[in-house]
This record gives sequence, C-alpha cells and structure tokens, in this order.
Amino acid sequence: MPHRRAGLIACGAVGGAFAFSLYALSQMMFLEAEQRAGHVLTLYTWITSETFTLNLSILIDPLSVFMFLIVTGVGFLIHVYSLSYMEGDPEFPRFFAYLNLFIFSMLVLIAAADFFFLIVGWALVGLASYLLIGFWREKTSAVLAARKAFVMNVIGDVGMVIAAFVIFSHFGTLNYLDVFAAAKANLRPNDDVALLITLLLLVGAFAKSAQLPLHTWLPDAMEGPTPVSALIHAATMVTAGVYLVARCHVLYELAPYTMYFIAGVGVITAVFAGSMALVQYDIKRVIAYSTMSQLGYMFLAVGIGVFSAGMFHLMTHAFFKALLFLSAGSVIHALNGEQDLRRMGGLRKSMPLTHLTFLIGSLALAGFPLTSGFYSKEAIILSSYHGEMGNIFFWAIAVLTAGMTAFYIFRVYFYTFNGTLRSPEAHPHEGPLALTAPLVALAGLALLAGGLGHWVDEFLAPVFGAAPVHPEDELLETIAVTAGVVGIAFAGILYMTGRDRLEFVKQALAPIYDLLYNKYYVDEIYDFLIVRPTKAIGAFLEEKAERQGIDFAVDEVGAQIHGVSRGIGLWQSGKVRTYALNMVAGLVVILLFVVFL
Amino acid sequence: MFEITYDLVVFITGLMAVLASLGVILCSSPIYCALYLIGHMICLALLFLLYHAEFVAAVQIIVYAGAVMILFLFIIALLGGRKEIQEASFERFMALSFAGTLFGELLLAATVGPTKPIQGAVDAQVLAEVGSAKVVGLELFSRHLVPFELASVLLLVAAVGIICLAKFPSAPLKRRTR
Amino acid sequence: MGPNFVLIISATIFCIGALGFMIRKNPLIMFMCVELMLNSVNFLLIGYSDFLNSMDGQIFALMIMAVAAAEVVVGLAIILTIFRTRHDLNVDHINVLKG
Amino acid sequence: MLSLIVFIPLVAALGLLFVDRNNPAVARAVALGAASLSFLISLGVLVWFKEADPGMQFTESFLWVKLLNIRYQVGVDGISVLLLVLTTFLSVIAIFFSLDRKDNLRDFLALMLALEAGTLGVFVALDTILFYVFWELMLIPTYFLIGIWGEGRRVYATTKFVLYTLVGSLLMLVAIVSISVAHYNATHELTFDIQTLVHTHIDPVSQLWMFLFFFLAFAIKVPVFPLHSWLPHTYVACPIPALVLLTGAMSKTGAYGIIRFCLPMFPDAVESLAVAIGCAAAGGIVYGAWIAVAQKDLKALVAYSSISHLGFIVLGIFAHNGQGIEGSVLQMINHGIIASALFLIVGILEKRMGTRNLKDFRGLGTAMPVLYGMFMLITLAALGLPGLNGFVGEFLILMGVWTSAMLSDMSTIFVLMAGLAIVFASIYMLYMFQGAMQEKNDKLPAHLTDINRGEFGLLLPACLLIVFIGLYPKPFIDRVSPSVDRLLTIEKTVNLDAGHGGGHH
Repeated sequence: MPHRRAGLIACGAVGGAFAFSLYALSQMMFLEAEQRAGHVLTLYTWITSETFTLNLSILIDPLSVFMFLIVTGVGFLIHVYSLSYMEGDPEFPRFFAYLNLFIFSMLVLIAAADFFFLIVGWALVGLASYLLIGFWREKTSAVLAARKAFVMNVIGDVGMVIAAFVIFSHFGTLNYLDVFAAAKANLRPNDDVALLITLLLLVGAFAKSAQLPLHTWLPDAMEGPTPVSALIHAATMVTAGVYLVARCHVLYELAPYTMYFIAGVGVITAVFAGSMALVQYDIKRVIAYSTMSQLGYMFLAVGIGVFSAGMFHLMTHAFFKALLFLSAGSVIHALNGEQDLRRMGGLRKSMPLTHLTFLIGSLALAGFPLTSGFYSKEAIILSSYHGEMGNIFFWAIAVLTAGMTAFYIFRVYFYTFNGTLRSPEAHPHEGPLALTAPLVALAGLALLAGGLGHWVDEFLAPVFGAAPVHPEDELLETIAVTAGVVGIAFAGILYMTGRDRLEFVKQALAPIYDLLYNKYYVDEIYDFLIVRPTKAIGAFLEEKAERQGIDFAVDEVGAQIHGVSRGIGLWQSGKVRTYALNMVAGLVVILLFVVFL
Repeated sequence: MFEITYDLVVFITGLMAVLASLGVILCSSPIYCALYLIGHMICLALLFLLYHAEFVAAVQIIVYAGAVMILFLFIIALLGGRKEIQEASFERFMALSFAGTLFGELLLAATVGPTKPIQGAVDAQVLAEVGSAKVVGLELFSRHLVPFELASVLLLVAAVGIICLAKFPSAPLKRRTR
Repeated sequence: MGPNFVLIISATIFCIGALGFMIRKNPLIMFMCVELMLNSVNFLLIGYSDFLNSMDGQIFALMIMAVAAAEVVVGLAIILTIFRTRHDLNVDHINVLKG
Repeated sequence: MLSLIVFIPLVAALGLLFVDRNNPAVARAVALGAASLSFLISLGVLVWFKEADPGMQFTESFLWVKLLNIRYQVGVDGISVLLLVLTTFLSVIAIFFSLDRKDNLRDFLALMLALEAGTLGVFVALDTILFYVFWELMLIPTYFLIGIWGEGRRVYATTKFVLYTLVGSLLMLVAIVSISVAHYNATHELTFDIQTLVHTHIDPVSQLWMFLFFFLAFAIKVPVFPLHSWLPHTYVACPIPALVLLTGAMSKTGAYGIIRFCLPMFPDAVESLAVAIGCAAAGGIVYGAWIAVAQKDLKALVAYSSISHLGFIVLGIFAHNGQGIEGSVLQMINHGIIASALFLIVGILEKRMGTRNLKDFRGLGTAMPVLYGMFMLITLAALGLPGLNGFVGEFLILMGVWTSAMLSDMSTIFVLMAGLAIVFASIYMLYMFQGAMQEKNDKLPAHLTDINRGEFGLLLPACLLIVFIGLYPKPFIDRVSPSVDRLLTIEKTVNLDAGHGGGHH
C-alpha cells in the first residue's frame, strides 16, 4: 500500500474517532448531571458457561468520554505528526497499523463495561506497546526493550486476572456497575476482600504505569520511535493505571489502607524517578523518567482521594508531555537521530518554533504559574497536605519533586537550545507543516488547558461525587511555586554559564551522581535477583530434574529390567550340563508337588 | 528254597546293575565307561529274564549290549578315549544335591505312595503256555500296530539323518560375538 | 523280589544316570548316562509288566529301545560332526546357545 | 456417518498398501482425498449437531462380539464433536504438509491415515472395548512413524513412547474388564457400554484403584507431570506431519478419556484424589514452562510448552465445575490449533534453514514478512494474549479452578502457579519468536524465501480460528456446555445412590 494512503487512512480513522468522541461529549453535556452516570451498551454475548455470562459491552459515562477525548485527541495529533516523522521508513504502513491497533486497544480498555474486557484492552495495549517499542526489529536493544516491557506487563495482567477471579467469586459478576453497587452495599471499609481486590488490581496498574517496583521497562521503552513514546509512553497507555484506580474508586474508597499505599508508592516513585532524571544524557530518557515522576503525582492524587484532580493532571500531562516528546522528536529528527544531550545545543536560532513549544512544555511541566501544569500540579500538592488523607510527608516530597522537575527539564532545555551546537556535521532545520502543526496545537493546549480545572471537576462529578473544595493556602502555594522557580534558576546557574561550576558540583556529589546515573542499579539488582536465578533454575531443572531425575528414573526402570534379564540370561549358559541341571531341578520341584501334595 | 534262591539271584543281579552304572559315571576313561555300561546292560538283560520277559531280554542283549555299545566303542576308538579330569566344583555339588533330592523323592514316592493294581490282559496261564516271544509278537502286531510302524518310521528317519550328517561336511561354526 | 525292589533299583539307576549326565563333560559318557536312564525305565516297565500280568510294559520297553537306538545313532553322528568341526569334546566349550 | 468418518481413513490406509510404491502421485491423491472426505463429513456432523442436546448424537450400534455383549457403538456429544472435527482438520493439514516427502511416501501416508483413524475412533467410541481397540490402534502407526521416519534418537524415543503407553493401556484394560464385571455382579447383565456403566455404583476402594488404572493410562497419554518424560524425546524425534497429529489430536485423547471415563465413573475417587492430581498438573504447568525457558531447540521448546499447556487442561478438568471443564475442552481445541501451527512453523523454518537451534536463527523477519506476521499471531495466542483463543481457555480454566469446590484449599496456590507459568510463557514464547525472527542477521542464506502459497494456506486456517475463537467463543462453548452440565449432574445422581446404600439402576 502506498505510504501516503496508509497514513491518511490511519489518521482519518483516529480523526473520526475523535469526532465521535466530541459528539458523545456534546450529547453528554446536554444531559442532566444525574443522568450522566453511565450507559451500558451490549454488543454481543461473548460467552455463557454455567453460572457465568459475559457480554461484550461498553460503558459510556463522563469518565470514559473524558478519556476518549484525550486518547483520540492526542492520538490524532500524534498520528498527523507521525505522517511526517516516519516518512521514508520502509515499513511506514506497518507503523500506522500498529498505531491504530493501539488506539483501538486503548479505547477497548476505556470503554469496557466489565473487568474482563478491561483486561482484554489492558493486554492489547501491552501488545501494541510491545509491537511499537520493537518496531525497529533489527535493533537488538529495541527487541530486548520490547520483551522487557511485554513481560512486565504480563505480570500486571496476571495480577489483574486474579483480581477478576476474586471479584467474580465474591460478587458473582464482573460487571462494573453491579460490582460497585454490591461493594457499596456489602463491604465494610478495609474489608479483606476489598483490600485483596484493590491490591491485585494495583499490580496491573503499577506495571502499566511504571510505578515502583515494576518501572524498569519504561525508560527502555524509549527505543521505539518518538511518536510512540509520546503517544503510548507518555500521554495515554501509561496513565491507564491511574484510570483504573479512578474507575474502581468505589472499591478503593472502601480500602483506605490501599489508598495510603498508592499515595506512598506514587510519591516515592515521583521523587525516585525525578532524581534519576537529573543526570541522564539521553533526551528521551529524561522525559521518560519525568513521565514516571508525573505518574507518581497522579497516583498520589488518586491515593489521597482527589480523583478529579488526578484526572485533570492526567489530561494536562498528556498535553504537555506529548508536546515535550514531540518537540524532542523534532529536535532528534533535525539532528538525524541524535539523542545525546551533550551533542546538542544552540538550536534556538535554527529551530525557533520547536524552541518555543519545548519551552512552553517545560514551563508547564515545571509548574510555572499560569501554564496548565501549574493548575493541575498545585491542586495535587495542596491536597496532599490539606486533603482528607494528606500529610506533611506527602506534601514535602511532592514539593521536593516539583523542584527537581523544574531543574531537570530546564537542564534539558538549556543543553538543547542554548550555547552552541556540539555536533558540527548536523544542519538542523525546522520540520514541515505536518510536524509543526501538532506541536503548535499541543502547545496551545498545554498553555491554556489549565483553565479547564473546574470544568473537569464538574464534568466528572457524576462519577466521583462532588469534588472536594479546593483548599486555599497561599503559603503552601507560594512554597511550591518557589520550589519550581528555584529549580529553574539552579538549572540556569549550572548550565547557562560556565562548565566549571557544573564540574564542581559533579565532583562534590560524585557518589550520589553515580548512583543516579546508574538508575539506582535497579536493573542490575533485578538481573541478579530475578533474571539470573530464573535462568539458572531453568537450566537446573532441565539438567537435574529432567535429565538426571525423572528421565533417568524412567530409563533406570528399563535398565534394571534389562539388567535382570541379563542376569536371567546368564542362566542360559549354553552348557548342556547346566540345562540338564535345570531340568533335574525342575523335575525335583514337580516331584515335590506330586509326592507331597 | 527256590523262592529264596530266585530272590537272591534277582537281588545280586540288581545290585550288580547298580554298581555297573556307578562305574559308568565314575570312571574317567570312556572306554571303561563303555565296558561298565555293557556289563550293566547284561545285568539288566538278566533281570528282564528273571522277570519273565524273555523276548525283551534277548533284544536287550542283541540291540543294546551288541549293536549300540559296539557303536559306542567304535566312536570312542575313533575319537580317542581321552581321560577326563574330575574336579570338585559348585556345579558338581549342585548336581549331587539335586540328584540326591531326586532320589529321596523317588524313594518316598515308591515306598509311601499306594500303587494301584492294573488288571492284565494276559493271564498267567496263557503266558506260561504260549511263551513270551509269541505273546509279544501278537500284542505288537495287533493292538500296537500303529506305534510299531511309527517306530520303524522313526528308525528310518534316524538313518536318513545320519546319512545327511555324515555326508555333507559343515562349515566350522563361528562363535557369536556380542 | 516285589515291586519295591524294582522301584528302588530303577530309581537308583535313574538317579545315577541323571547325576552322571550332570557331572560328566564328555558327550559320549553323557550319552551313556542317557542310556542308563532309559534302561532304568525299561526295567521298571518290565518289572511291572510281570507284576500286573500285562504285556503293555514290554511293548513300551521295546518302543523305548527303538527310540533309544535311533537317538544314539543320531546323537553319535552329531557328536562326530561336532568333533570334526571343533576338535574338542568338552561339552562346556560348546555353548553357542549362550544367552 | 461417524463410522464413515472413522473408516474412510482406515480403508484408505489399507488401500494405499496396494498402490504402486513408485507412484507417489496416486498415493498423494488417495491420502488427501480420504482425509478431506473425512473432514467434510465431520463438518457435516458439526453442522447438523443439535447444540442444545446434551446426549449422544449420530449414534450407531450393532453387536460385535455376541458372547460378551461387546457392541460396536459410536456417537458424539458436545465434548467429543469439536475434538472430532479438530482431528480431521489437523489430519488434512498434516497430510498436506507431508506431501513433498521423498522417502517412502506411500507408507508414510498410510500410517498417518491409520493414526487418524485410531484417534477418531477414540473420540467416537461408546463401548469400552471398542475404545480400547482404537486406543491401541493409535499406538501402532505412531511407533512406525517415529521409528522409521524420525530423526535423532528415534528408536530410543519410540521405544520409550510405546513402553510408557503400553504400561498405561494394559492397566486400563484391567480396569475396563473389572468395571464391567462389577456391573455384571450388580445387574447380571454383561455390558461394555459406557453410557450404562456410568451409572454403576462401585464401592470407594474399587473406585480408587480402577480410577488410578484409568487415570494412569490417560495421564501418560496427555501427559501429566511427572509422567511426561517420553514427550520431549518423542516430540523431538517425531517427523513434523506426524507431530501435528500427535500433539494436536492424540494428546487430547488422554484428556478426553479423563472426562469421559474418570469423572463420571469414579466420583468418590475423583473427589479424594483431585487435589493430588491438581498438584501434579500445576507442578507440570510451572515445570514445563520453566524448562522451556532454558531450551534452545525449537521443537523441544514447543514440546515443553506443550507440557505446560496440557497441565492447564488437566487442572481445569479436576476443577470439576462447568467453567473448568468447558475451559479444558476449549483449551484442547486451542492447544491443538496453536501447538500444531507452531510445529508447522518449526518445520517450515527447518526446511529453509536446515536447523532447529535457536542460536542459528536470527533476523528472519526481514526476509519472511508473511511468516513473521503469522508466527507472531500464533506466538501471541500461545502465550495467552487476551483477544486470542489461548486466553479464553486459560481464563475459563483458572476461573473454574479459583471457584472450584473440589480444590478449595489449594486453588489459590494453583492459580498463582498458573500465573507464574503464564509469565514464563510470555518469556519463552518471545525468546522463540524474537530470537528467530527479529534482530539483524547478515548471514542469512541468499535464497531464503518467504512461505509459499501452500504453506500460507496451511497456516491460514489456524490463524483465522485463533482470532475467531478469541473474539467469539460462544458457539464453541454452547456446544460443549450442555454435555458438561449433564456430565456433572450424572455424577450427582450416582453420589445420591451411593448415599442410599448403592445397588444398580
């Protein structure tokens, strides 16, 4: 199929999906708030077995429409971007086929009306992610990264499947609405079942959203093409974990312990990933760690019960992180695939538009006032102290992370756009319209979407209940903003001016620097603790249990029988006299019977 | 008196037969064995005679002690009567013990078990009047005709077999290797 | 002498024959031992034929003699053939049938 | 109709022996014609099968051995009808795949057809003796197929296979006779009819050993860990077309036998041994998967993965509820499709590259894009990706295990073990797929070509079925579930009678 036609079909399909999402949104806006709660459409019966019926059905409620809009909207922009970005790749159609498979799977995940199809969508987005990470299948690192991502996601899938079993055996159905109604009616807070279900679901959520300790696949996933990183590993798929918690908020609200756990893991991941991002040199990896960190924020938000704030941050994050990735992609494109920060620089002049959009994205990520990131992040940081389940630790770490975030993203910014170009052979230039138009659109969203905060709260109210009132605390707000500004300033001091200061800091903090640069050695630890023992046990089982154990035992039965036969065969000596002896012996025995019996 | 003498003769003859048979298995030289066997045959022929089987006794002398044993002697002469070294071995011990057990069992069977009398087809008077050879002939050619013919076929087959064995030289056998 | 004498003598000779068959290594002597055993049975048949006034025993003895004659003739021929090919008359060395 | 399905291949197998050995064209035509005809008729059976009827359909019955009242009796219900069609389907594919063999094609095809007939017979037989006859009929062709056309240590493998199977089947014969004797003692009516014997009440102790005898035969055939050690040798030695039938159809006879005999006839024994067998099955699931991770030979890898997947089937059966058994039956179909397709791919790769060692492969995807896509789909199905058929079966099985009353205490552990195996499955399947097809390879043979039209045609039905069952399993489950429900309720009435003090019906 010609490339152009393939691309147009793919973009058209996603654009159509976006249009339908908008239509759904408009329909929903006309409804009264009470009637928005949820519509289940049954497509067909998937299976019936004894006490168990599954229908392929979709659930339309504000939450799913909200997610539809983000996925198809951002997805559409990134499709358009890819048209230009992937031009010239010999497998252009395959790329768009995978990309559309991803959009489909993500929509299945969002639209599913029961846990079963949630799992189906969940695994299918994992598949799409696997396919797209390993898109350049001749690159060994991409192949390995893809496998890693897939296996990690399968671990999550297994957790979710078991969660589905618990739900089924306890509620007798897998349908969201029935389960939630039954849970509300029957379960006490911190009921064992609620804890079990929520924790098992979390395994899936953490694996998909790259939270500790299942996070190692996400940085490696940057082996895929940049639009993929933007779409899947920043804007949509990795937020599925947050979506899952939000979707099952009824269950999670019944399990406050789990909520604390989520918030704790979220905030730790935020600071953990943020710290690693401080020192990386691969532009995409920095943004990937930043994604992990921001996902940590979202988990913090849903963990402390401000679901709509979490969803709001999910949305703004989708905009500005996609923007950042696409801008980075534009830079990489311009530098012919160069991803190392140390070989960039001075692109402000040659790529003014990209520079501007990257700056907007960075500001939004850093939470600079009046950008969208500011509103969504402030809401979370404030709630982490003032919210029902908030406390000072959550808040402190969140603020610390905010500072780090500002620092590392502006480190990237200064490295890339300031100074002089450090790879002389490259001739950077601005990309064509298809490449820049999505950037501009996303930049606009990243700047302005902050104003949608209240609308999001209201729109999602039928799902989450009325949003808690935004706490007003100017002191905390100021501290958070200051942290961001300080982070930017530090980056400026270290990277705008001379190198000597940077070297001094590096020397002073060498052990920490090494630790961070090597990503806390988590990959190595996993390799040592899990991968190698697994392989060793596999080899051990094959050699000891299979060859020398079972197989040997079975063969030994045969060998023993053979041996005994050999022994009996010795009787067959070939000597006539021995035969005679045997005959007489037989005669003796027979006579014994004749005479005595 | 006659009875006692008769019994004594039977007893001594039987004892001699046993001793001769012992000689067969104990002598190391085949030629002596053959001679002892001839002696044994003659003793047996005497015993047959004493038990009123004149015809069989004659056949015993002619066929066995005569033809068969001469054949044996010929073969021994042909192959060379090498002496055999007798040594004690486990096999020999086993053979002795089995034979001993067998003997014990046979004795027990002979002495303990009841012997069921069979009514003879020929009563003693006829036997005394007609004489043994004639009766045997009558029996053989009337009631036992088929076995008799079969026996002759058997002898024929044996004769043919010997000719086959003697006529066609066979290749040396190769020992099977494993 | 009565049946017991016949039985005992016959059993003795039979056992001696069997023993000889088992302990001797010369095939010729082993054949002689077979003759011993056959003869012991013959004696038994003759003796009982007398005790029971039946001709059947004698007829059987005759048959056995015929069989024995045939057997001896064939057996000796086989021994001769074996000797021709192997130049050895120890039966223990003839163990082609070894399993 | 069923007799036709079974005997067309058998007659064709005998007929092939009269075909000129040097004229492979005729042999091909006969074998293919017979297999296809059998397949078409079995499709007819599937179409006219009344899905709501739980009982036996298409039954035929006449007296075979009058003295012992052994009947030639065949029929299918929901459990066997799908397996019947699967077998005929795989036979057509296997025979297609073997058509270009050079060495003594005629005999090979004849044995393949005989194997098909034996397998089909097992699935349709309704008389224990008839079942046993077909059961042994499967064995003979396999012995020759592996022993003559195999590779590597073929004689060792085939001897091991035959001895293993014979041990099991001879014990089964004892149990077959003794169960009929038990029925005779109760009713004074000698019968070998499965449907009658199902109602016989047997005292628990006899149940135990009869169950074990039956189970041993079936467990060896499946195979259930730790009775599996014939499988890797046999699979590695077996020629690919025979392997398609072996893994796709023959290994299902064991699981089918468990469902058909062990469950309804010996409910008490099942109840007391279910946990132990579950342990063995779950152990086998993890064990096979774990060893598969360490494999380099593609055939051995798929063989060990089969051990793992077959463990799922047995585990589902002993979950002993609707979902578990239906999942198992469906998983039999799925595994038949997936494993045989994987073996076909291994065969295709071996034909092209001359090796099966994963170390020698790399980067074939560039040269073989079509195979790349099909291989990927089948791999994904094998590792149980939702939306494809492997997941449906595994999900139902594990759900059955989780909610099983019979495995109550252990079910959580079993499910966790199975979950571990699913993770391993993703590892080894991706090892295989990525190792063979991805990355860059400069040393590819220059003449390497993508799969041709025929090979594409062989793999296509499997791919279509994988997607279809994954997206819409309802028609399959609907055929199975009435029979399974009846199976489970039969047992309950027998249990009731045992409570009343036994006797017969």
